[in-house]
Amino acid sequence: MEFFERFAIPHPSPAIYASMVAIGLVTIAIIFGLTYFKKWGYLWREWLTTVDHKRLGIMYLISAILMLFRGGADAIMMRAQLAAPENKLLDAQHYNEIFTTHGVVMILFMAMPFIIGFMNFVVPLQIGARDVAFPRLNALSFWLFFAGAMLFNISFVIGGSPDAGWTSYFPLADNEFSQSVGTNYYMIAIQIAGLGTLMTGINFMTTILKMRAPGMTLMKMPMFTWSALIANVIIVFAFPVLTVALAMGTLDRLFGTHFFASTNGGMDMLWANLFWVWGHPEVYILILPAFGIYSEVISTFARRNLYGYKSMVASMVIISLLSFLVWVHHFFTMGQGALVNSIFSITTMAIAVPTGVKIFNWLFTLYKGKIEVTTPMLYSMLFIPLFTIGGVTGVMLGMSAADYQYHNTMFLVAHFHMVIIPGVVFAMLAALFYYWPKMFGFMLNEKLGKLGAWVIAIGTLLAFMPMFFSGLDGQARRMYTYSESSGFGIWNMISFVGALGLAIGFALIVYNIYYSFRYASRDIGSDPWDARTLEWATHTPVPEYNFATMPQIESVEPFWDDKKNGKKLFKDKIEKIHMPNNTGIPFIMGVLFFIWGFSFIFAMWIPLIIFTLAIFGCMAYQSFENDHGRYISVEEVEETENKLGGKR
Amino acid sequence: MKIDHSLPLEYSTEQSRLRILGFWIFLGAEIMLFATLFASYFILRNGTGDGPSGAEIFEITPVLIETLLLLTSSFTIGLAVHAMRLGNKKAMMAFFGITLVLGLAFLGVEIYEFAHYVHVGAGLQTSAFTAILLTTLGTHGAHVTFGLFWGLFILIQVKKSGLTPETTNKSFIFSLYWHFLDVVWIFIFSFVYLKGMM
Amino acid sequence: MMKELFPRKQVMGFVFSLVLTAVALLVYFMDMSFAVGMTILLVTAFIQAGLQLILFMHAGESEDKNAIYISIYYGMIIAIFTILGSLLTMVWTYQIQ
Amino acid sequence: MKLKRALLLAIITIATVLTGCEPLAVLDPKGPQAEVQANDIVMSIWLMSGIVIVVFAMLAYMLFKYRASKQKKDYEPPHIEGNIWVEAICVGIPVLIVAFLSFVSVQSNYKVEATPPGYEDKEPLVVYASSSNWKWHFSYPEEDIETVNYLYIPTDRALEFKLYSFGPITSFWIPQLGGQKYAMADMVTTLHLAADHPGEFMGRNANFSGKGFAENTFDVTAMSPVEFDEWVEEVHKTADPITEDKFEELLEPGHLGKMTFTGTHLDFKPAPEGENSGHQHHHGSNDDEEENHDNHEENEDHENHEDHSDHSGH
Repeated sequence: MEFFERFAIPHPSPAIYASMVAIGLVTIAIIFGLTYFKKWGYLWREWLTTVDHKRLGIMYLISAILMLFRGGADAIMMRAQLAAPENKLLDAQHYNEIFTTHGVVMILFMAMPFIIGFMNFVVPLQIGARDVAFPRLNALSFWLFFAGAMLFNISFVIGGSPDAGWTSYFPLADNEFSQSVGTNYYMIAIQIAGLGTLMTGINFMTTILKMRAPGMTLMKMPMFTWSALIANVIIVFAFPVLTVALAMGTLDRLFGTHFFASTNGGMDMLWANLFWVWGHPEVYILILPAFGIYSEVISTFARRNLYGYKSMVASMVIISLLSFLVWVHHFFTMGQGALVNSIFSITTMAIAVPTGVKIFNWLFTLYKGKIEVTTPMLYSMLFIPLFTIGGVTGVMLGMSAADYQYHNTMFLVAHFHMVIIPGVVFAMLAALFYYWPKMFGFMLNEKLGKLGAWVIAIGTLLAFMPMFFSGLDGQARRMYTYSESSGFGIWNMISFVGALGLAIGFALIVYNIYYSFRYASRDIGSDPWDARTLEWATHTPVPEYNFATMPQIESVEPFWDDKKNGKKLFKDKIEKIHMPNNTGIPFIMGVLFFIWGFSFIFAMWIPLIIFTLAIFGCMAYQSFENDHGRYISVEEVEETENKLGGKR
Repeated sequence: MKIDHSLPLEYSTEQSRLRILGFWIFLGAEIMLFATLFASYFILRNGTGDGPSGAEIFEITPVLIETLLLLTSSFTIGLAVHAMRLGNKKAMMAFFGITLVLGLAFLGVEIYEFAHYVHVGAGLQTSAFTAILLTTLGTHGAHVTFGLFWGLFILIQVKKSGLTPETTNKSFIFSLYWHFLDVVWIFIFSFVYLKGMM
Repeated sequence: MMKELFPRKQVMGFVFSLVLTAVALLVYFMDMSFAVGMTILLVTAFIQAGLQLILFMHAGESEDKNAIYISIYYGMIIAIFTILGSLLTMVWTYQIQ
Repeated sequence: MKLKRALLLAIITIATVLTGCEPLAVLDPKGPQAEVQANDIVMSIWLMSGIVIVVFAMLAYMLFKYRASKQKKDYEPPHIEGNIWVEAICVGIPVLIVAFLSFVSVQSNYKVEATPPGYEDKEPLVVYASSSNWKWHFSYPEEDIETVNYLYIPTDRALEFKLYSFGPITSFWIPQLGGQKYAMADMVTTLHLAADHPGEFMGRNANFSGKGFAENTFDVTAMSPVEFDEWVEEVHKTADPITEDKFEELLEPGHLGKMTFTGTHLDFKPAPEGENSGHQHHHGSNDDEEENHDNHEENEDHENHEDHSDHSGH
């Protein structure tokens, strides 16, 4: 292709031009606003250069919510297109691009930053640490993720979006069948974000293994921290597989190799294989921290300790191992024959056992409790039945012979949405409501919150239950249209209504944030939920050093014991506190990676080499830099503590 | 900064202990990275298309030289750490330097080997087999190259500021990295070359 | 001084790794069946890896040795499962069918 | 078996009432393989419904009984660590269920991967089904016929579909006859099906393959063996032979209507199997050579003028 042709959008539509204008206007407005209110310095000092895990957590959450709406817009357009047979709202190409970006955005740029955001905010507080093990690396992780996400998101206005599905199976994703640069965006943007995620995994594993407060043995860790540890273990061992697969895909598309081509000895199955060796553990990376959130929320609002702590931990460890042994169930129909399918069918269904243990443990946590249904608790209580439906259909899909009928159909789509929305999205919304007061010092409105939860739950059921039926009736996924005579119309219309319901539900949450920001009380103390774990034992807003003195841990619920059983948490006297300095390098590297990726996508080799060298230059600079951080003096700590409501 | 003198210098601060554990976890991730390459290699091994097979292009001599160079460099970096723990900066720097020179020699032979492959018609685009062979070797080679620069920077810092908790920590972590690359090479040597020529 | 600089542990490790390399080379220089050859390669490679890990890398010397061993073993186990599983799915199953 | 049929009937009735029209295709099987799968599906739906009901009931009970509003103001929930017996039951029952499902699953795997029972006496009808963007080509080597986008099959014989693709991965799926399987460019996969009754069924590519994917469908007509033979005869009388040029034309991306030819494209463009396989692992495996022996002979005449690397081409 001609050089400039690559940048053109292959299938322009008025909606895309409108988006271009909107992006331009918003950018100008942001630049103008920052200049007018003289906020550039504030933005740079307090946010762009920060290494504080709490601020990075909040930035992850903001990105996740933005991406939720980006992916949600894609979803609404898809459901609208399918609402009626032979609909002409979108053409095939546009539809293909939309379901591809919907999948990638929702999994990698919405769900991942959501859970990593909460990990960032909560884990150090829960284990009584001052920050993560490598705060600067943590900032770099965020900026790499952000660079990857932004790179992926500009695809639809520059050069065209990827259109080979979020699984990007070869040879469809190869140059021959995907000629635009869309799939290059897929390969490079996910690679950059994935590197950030891998660093997060290493960082949090080290943090959780080494930086727990004195007395907090592994078996006294709060359940969310346990789930975060296991999820990060999976990240560390699963993401390198994606790195290699994407690198091979990039080589195929940009350097003419034949890894996944069907000529010259290449093998298209290998991509599917590697993709799912990463892809299946990825699902557990998402779901385990969500389970951790539910454990915290349910035990807080049942006013009881978590039932079966040990079996909860054991089940997660087992899931972490099994998650690496089931990937073939994503392609039972590839012709490996009965033996291989049988093996992977059994390992797949085996995962239901530890997952079931967790469900029963949550139910038994309610037993003899004093249940208070707040918004986070309402999400958790809606999660259990909806997720059970998603989970049992997963067992059905695990039966490989029957899977020949479910595979590639709306039944599958229904299954994973019924798992991921109640499992992950509800958990993230529960966590948003639960941790909001700790983050921002006011609570979200309960009435609006519960209304939103009900609307979202009903929307989920309406949107996805019909797909079980249309799937069994023969509707394949990813079809941009279907005929009147197929009889799929009614199911898809109901789905569309459900999708609208979901949109209203999410809009309600945004309105709730606005409403609560304006009207909610700021006088809520540091423990508004009467919670049980350590993150609630510090002040609100959380001082940058988290805890003035190290807590002494004797049980799984140290804060609860402190409140109810009089076991003092903080015994030491205040000493000077060592903190890392802010640094601009991670942000700069994020920008460099963004341009590097952009050059790579469009095969602009000279800028690519320049920016590769610039990135290594940054790393060399880091290597020689001698920055030992700084100390916060005792007086300063005492002053902050007094201002925030006295020493604890 | 609190310094604990009962431990080797590289473990002496809290931050340095975090770095060492963090690096071990990173090596765990690297195991998976190379395992994925090996899995792909084994699967695409016979995907020679119109190109040559492994047995046709592998040469034992350069491979043996590479192996000996890397094994020896792994030994000398071990000696460097040993000297470092004895507080002998001069010996440490000497062994560290020898390691880097051996690494450079390894890289030289590998570049020769690549040129040879391309010369006999086994380029990146020839077939899936040649692509995965060059990618696997190339990934290892890129790690070595990165290590050479990294090691050089550390050496400069040791020369400048002596054996401090900071520089010893960096050197120790570098030694872990270098030993790990040797382990990866052993697997490449055994299961790519020897198995290919068996 | 020189004696100090050439510790037994390191030298032994180096000699061992040279010996193991020589043993592995038998596969090249001698005629043997695939099974025997693979066995020799597997044994020598994994012993060499273990030598590096324990003698050279000091994996067991710090307070974190459990975490270190677990992450390395975990990585190796998952790696082996991935390699064997991929081979089973894409190569071996077509040979035994 | 009777029970299973009754259950099947029950679920079909429910589904019919729900939709107010025809039963769901997958649960309305017209062949032995689809029936195995439908039985598994219906059985697992019932079993899973049981689990769902247990969870719902427990949740409802806990929520009604232990709401804060139903407790005394000063009630302090007890500290309960867990109970080994309760947890053993929570593990044990799911293990039993999974073991049972695994047992069923493994059995069904071997059933759907073999010629269906009751059809073993006759040689199966071999049909090469290949996809190209975005069409299906059906080659009947035995009858020496090729069709595009429609499939005629006899009801008395097992069907052995040899699947491959001239492009992206596709998936050959006739829901009422049985589950799908992938068609790929560098190897041939085999799908065993059979039709019990005459009728017309929907068939399609189920795996996303680009712009024309939604319309990548074909019609399947099952008929009595006599009618099938008549059709074959008629085709031989009326249809034009397929030529290499014509076939290349057909492979061009786009959609086509139904077409019929005599001869098959296998004559000049063999399927990627045996020694034509782009898949290296078929080499050196003696069993495979045996299995593909027949096809080799068929293709032998044409191998001389074929460029080996081009077989999976486009």
